Amino acid sequence: MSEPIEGHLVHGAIWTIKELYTYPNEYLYWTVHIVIYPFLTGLVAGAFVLSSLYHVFGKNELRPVSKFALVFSLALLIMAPTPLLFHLTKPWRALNTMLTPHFYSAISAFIFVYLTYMSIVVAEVWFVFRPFIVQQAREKTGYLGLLYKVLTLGSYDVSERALALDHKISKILAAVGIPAAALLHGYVGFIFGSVKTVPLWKTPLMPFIFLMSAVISGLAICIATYIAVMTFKKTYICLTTVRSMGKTLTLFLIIAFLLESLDIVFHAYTAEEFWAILSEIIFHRFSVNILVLQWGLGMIVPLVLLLIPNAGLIRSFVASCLVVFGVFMMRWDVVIGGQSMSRSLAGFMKFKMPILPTSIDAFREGLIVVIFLLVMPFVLLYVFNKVLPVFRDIFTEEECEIHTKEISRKEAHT
Amino acid sequence: MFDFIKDMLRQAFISKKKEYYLWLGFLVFLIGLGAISYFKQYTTGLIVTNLRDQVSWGFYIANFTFLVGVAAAAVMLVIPAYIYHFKPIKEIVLFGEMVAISAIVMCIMLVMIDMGKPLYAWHIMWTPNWPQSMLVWDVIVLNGYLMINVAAVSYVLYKLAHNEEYSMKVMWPIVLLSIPWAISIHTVTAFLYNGLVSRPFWNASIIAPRFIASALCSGPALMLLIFQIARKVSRVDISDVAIFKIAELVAYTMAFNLYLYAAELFKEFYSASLHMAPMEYLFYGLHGHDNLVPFTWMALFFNLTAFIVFLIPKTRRHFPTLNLACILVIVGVYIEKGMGLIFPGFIPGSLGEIYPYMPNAEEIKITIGVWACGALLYTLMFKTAIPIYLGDLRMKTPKLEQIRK
Amino acid sequence: MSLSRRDFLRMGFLAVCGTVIPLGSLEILKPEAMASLVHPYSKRKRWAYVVDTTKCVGCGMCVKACKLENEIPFNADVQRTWVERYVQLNSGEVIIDSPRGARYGYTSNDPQGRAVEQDEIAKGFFVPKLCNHCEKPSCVQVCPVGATYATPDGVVLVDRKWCIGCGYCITNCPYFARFFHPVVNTADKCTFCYHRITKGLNPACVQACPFGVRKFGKLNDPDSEVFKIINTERVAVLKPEFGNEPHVFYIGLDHIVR
Amino acid sequence: MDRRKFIKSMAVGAAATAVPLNQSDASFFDTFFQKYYREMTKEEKEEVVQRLEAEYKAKYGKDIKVGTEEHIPGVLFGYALDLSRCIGCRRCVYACVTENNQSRNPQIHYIQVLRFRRGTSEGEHWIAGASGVSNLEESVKYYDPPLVPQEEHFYMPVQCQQCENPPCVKACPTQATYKTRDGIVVVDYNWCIGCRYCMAACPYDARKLNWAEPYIPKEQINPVTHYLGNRPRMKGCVEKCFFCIQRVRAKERRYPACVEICPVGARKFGNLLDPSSEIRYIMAHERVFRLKEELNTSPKFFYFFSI
Repeated sequence: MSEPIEGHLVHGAIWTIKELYTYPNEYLYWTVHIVIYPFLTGLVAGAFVLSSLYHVFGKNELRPVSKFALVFSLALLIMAPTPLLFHLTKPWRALNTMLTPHFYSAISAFIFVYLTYMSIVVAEVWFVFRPFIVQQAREKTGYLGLLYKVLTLGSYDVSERALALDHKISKILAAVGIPAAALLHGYVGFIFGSVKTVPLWKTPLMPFIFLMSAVISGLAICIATYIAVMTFKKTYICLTTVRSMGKTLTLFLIIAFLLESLDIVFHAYTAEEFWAILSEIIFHRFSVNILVLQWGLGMIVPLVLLLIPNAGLIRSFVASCLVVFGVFMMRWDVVIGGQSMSRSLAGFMKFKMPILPTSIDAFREGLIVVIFLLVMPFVLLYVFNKVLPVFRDIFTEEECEIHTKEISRKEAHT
Repeated sequence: MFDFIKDMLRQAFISKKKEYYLWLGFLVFLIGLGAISYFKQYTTGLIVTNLRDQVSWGFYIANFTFLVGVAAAAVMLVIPAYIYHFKPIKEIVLFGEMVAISAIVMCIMLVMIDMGKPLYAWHIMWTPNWPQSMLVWDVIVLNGYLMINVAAVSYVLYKLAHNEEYSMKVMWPIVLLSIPWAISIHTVTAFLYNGLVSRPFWNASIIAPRFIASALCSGPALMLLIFQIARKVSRVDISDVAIFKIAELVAYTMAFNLYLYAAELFKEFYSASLHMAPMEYLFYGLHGHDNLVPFTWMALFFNLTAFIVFLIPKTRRHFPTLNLACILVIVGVYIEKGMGLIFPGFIPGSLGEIYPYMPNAEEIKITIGVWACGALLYTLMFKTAIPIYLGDLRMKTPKLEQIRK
Repeated sequence: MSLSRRDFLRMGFLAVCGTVIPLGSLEILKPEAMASLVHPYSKRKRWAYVVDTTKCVGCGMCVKACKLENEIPFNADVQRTWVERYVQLNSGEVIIDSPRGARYGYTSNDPQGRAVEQDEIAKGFFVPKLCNHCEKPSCVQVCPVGATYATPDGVVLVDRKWCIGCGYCITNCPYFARFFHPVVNTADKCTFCYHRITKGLNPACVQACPFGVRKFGKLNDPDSEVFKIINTERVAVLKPEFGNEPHVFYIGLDHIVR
Repeated sequence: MDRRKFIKSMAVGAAATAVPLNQSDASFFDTFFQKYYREMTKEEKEEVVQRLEAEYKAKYGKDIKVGTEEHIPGVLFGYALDLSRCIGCRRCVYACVTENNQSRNPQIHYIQVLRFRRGTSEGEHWIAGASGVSNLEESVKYYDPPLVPQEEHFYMPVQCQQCENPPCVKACPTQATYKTRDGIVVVDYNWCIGCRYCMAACPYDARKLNWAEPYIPKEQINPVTHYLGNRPRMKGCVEKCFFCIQRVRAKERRYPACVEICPVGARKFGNLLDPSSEIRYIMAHERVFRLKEELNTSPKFFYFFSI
């Protein structure tokens, strides 16, 4: 290094506004990408749980969404680590985590947990769609036919016995996938929970809180996307399916709400030294974000919407969108809000997201990339839908009625 | 009405079986032993126990914590019974609520025994430090839960005695109240501990969900055993379906419990702050003091084994293994949540002193007495309820008389 | 055909297991290992640092020396060492500031731009800070690639060529002694001037301090000043409750110091 | 009929059966139904004090005065302790015991003197006194050398820190322990039910239970007492340091016994609201610290090193 550069901007200084006393080196080093990364990972876990509800727990009324949820979770899973790549100042060194993993670090475990989970999801997708792939491989020619032929992996056996085996395997995979999802997302919560310096994060409940909010966000985004796509395609939507998903969503929403409030009540009651600054964050600086958007709009309003009986499509759609938004706000508040408190407990930092890509840093952590990351899963879903029949396996009106009757019979039976 | 009460009392105390009297006598003997020890403690002071300033809460509070869990577990029957209308469980929910009643009574007894001046307990009602003190909250929620369960049981029995179907209109409020209330007795009891900044071992918000999860393991497991005994000794029919359903639910709650336990352990050991000392004491011993280490590992091993047994449908539906798993999970949770939670809160103490507390004979005798009281209460309640439940005992109302004619 | 599928399955299963098993390697069950605990240092060579806050006047020479010695751009608002000013008013209110990390020293009497009268002040002092070179460094614990590590003599260093720039270590440092180097764009921190101390020199900040506030030496060397101070005077460390076991010891630490 | 009498008449019958016979005399019921100190009127206080004095006279054969002095306006007591002077002689501990009528058997000490190893010599553990007091596990409470101070050691007495934000008061279910206006946290021994929640809540191990009937030799009893302070206590109640409330609130404004006895002058006491007090001088001129600052109990007990 030669001469010191005049007014050299340090990493983080573009988007950090300091107030009162913060340590001189203190900037918001974890920003939007660390918001999006657990958000996307959470969506994966939730979507996968939804598909498992059909595969493992035999909720037959969920058959129309099971494949969609599975493929969607794959699309999300592919995008999940990308925010991390954008976040790293040296993204091309990301492979170092595999070359010299340091297992005491929560992040180094990510790649392994991620790959395990990825292999489960990919395998399940393959088993679920295998009959279709085999059929296409036999019928289609040209590039598409070649693609399907590759996808069969050389296995053309679609006899009854083989299919039964497929079914069994996919059921096992779906069952194994649930603890794997819990591990994946619990571990994402642990990334935060293990940071002992941030008062808002350092609770052993963090993995559980993250897991529950992950499940609700994943369920909600599946409901919303499903309703939107079906309406767009002008296809018949079975209300029973939507309501069944809504019911599960409600259940997890209550747990998530209780857990999050429990943690805040706990901090308020024990009132340790950091509570002064934490309450300032919750009730002043982030009050709109946390109390209005995350809790009010993101949890209480959808909870009320879902708890009122006979939810229709529009109500379910609105509630789901709100839940997804609420979970996004929760990630935002945890990551940005948590770091807004100076470690000196005597100052604050404000985050100002760079909109225009005025520099490389501003581009990497800026709005454009954020939008790209949030849109990509849907693009991937679109692509997958071109290859695999994601939305084809839906209920006709008669089937829907059968399932509705079955459910009401189950209730009446007791 | 008077006749009916007389009948009920007769049902409770008179039996054709000799074993019944033997059982009652055994319980009374245990209660007597406990009472003698308690009299000694009452007159001499708590110095007869092994408790000292360094570890001011011990075996009594550990048992209290475990029993709060057992009480709350009635909700595991209430939810499938009334919310999901699962018929086999609906038939036995009554007996589950009775377990809750006995457990709460035992809890209250244990707290009273633990007090230095139990006679003055009425001060809590006179100048309650509410809402600051969690102990006041605990008194409120425990008594409230007792009342809810007494109300539910007596209403159902009353209706049965009149040979009528109970109305859901009356049950709904009770059920809707009892579910959050069961959760709340746990949350409040957890806050009793985790609201204390002075005890880093307890001072984590995860204690509350862990309490709930472990309660939902041990309570139903205890009920499973009680139900099996009950259907052996009486004519009451408790179906296998109900038992297996409860066992399945236990499998889920155990998964939760272990997940939370793992999260807490991992977080504690990972952060490795000065607050890790109690955890170290539990798992590895601290400065040569390791009297809880074997218990901790045993509890962990028991919980894991029981989880596997509950998880595999084959072993879950096989009574010998099921019962073994029930006992394992009860012992496991009893250790984990009783001594594994209360003792290390005080070890090392606030000034770093290590006082390796273990209960002495007096404490154990008194506690056994309390358990015997609970068992006696349950036996009597059960014995009274059975004939009403089976239709042998009916209240003589004009309407019924007419039917009989 | 079904045979090939079975093979595929087996391969997949093995691959999954292979990735999971390293995770569950038994060592992780040991708390010492998990906490990145390095062996106790009873007899080993171990560097330590002493700051005597009662002597510091806030001239900022140490910060300047550090920046020049370690080639951190002088005008960039990050530094390996900095000086904080604490002003406690009679009302009990505490004002803390550290303008530009005090690399130009404290030139005015207005903490955080607030005009404070002389007779309002109950107490005022300066606290120099730097990386604490913890015995159980939480930054080393969380580094996913092992780019930051503790040397056997207790100095925590960063490998600039291996750091991926995730910022986990920065977030997990209770003292915020870490930052992204403005030019190299990797995590950076105080090294106790490792290039100097290994040659028998003092760190640049110690060299630069005109008042003898900063002292450096080996912890178990009876001849070192650090050893003498720690064994005869009352020293304290910052934020001991995190259990990091920091090795920068302070003389005259007040409870208002953050 | 006031509520007290009403309750009394209601419960007499029930209680009579529950109470062991040897205790069921008139004074037992007076004790049993004694009101909460803060709810008593002046007359009721006098009545209670008279009864207590009669009881103590009967028990100890001495005229024991039970004071009920109120707080002095404009006073907030604070304490400072110079750790560089303390030699660990534990004279304060025993001065406290005699002054405050603590039980001699079983023994109760309000002050605990912790001994730390200084420096890092042979220390397997990092701390070994290096940071002074952060790792309390390294301390020893039970030491008995022929001479103090010992080489290579330093001492730290800990007693009730009289927090501004006391966790024990928050925990107490009956409000039997509370913070008075001069900042002293006191216990109404008659109102305490002995649940020991405050002991679990206290981060400084400052609260002690009377595990058995306290024993004080008749000749050693201190006859100058305060209702909220050093009057003889009963079995099963919790007690703690109260800054010698009978001394500091008395007309003569005496120092607490531990301050008076300290042979090296390590202990300082005074009014935090008085700018000219010794404690304020120390706060302004010394670097002070408080024990377990991060718990936000904000103690009024400051430690410092003068050299």
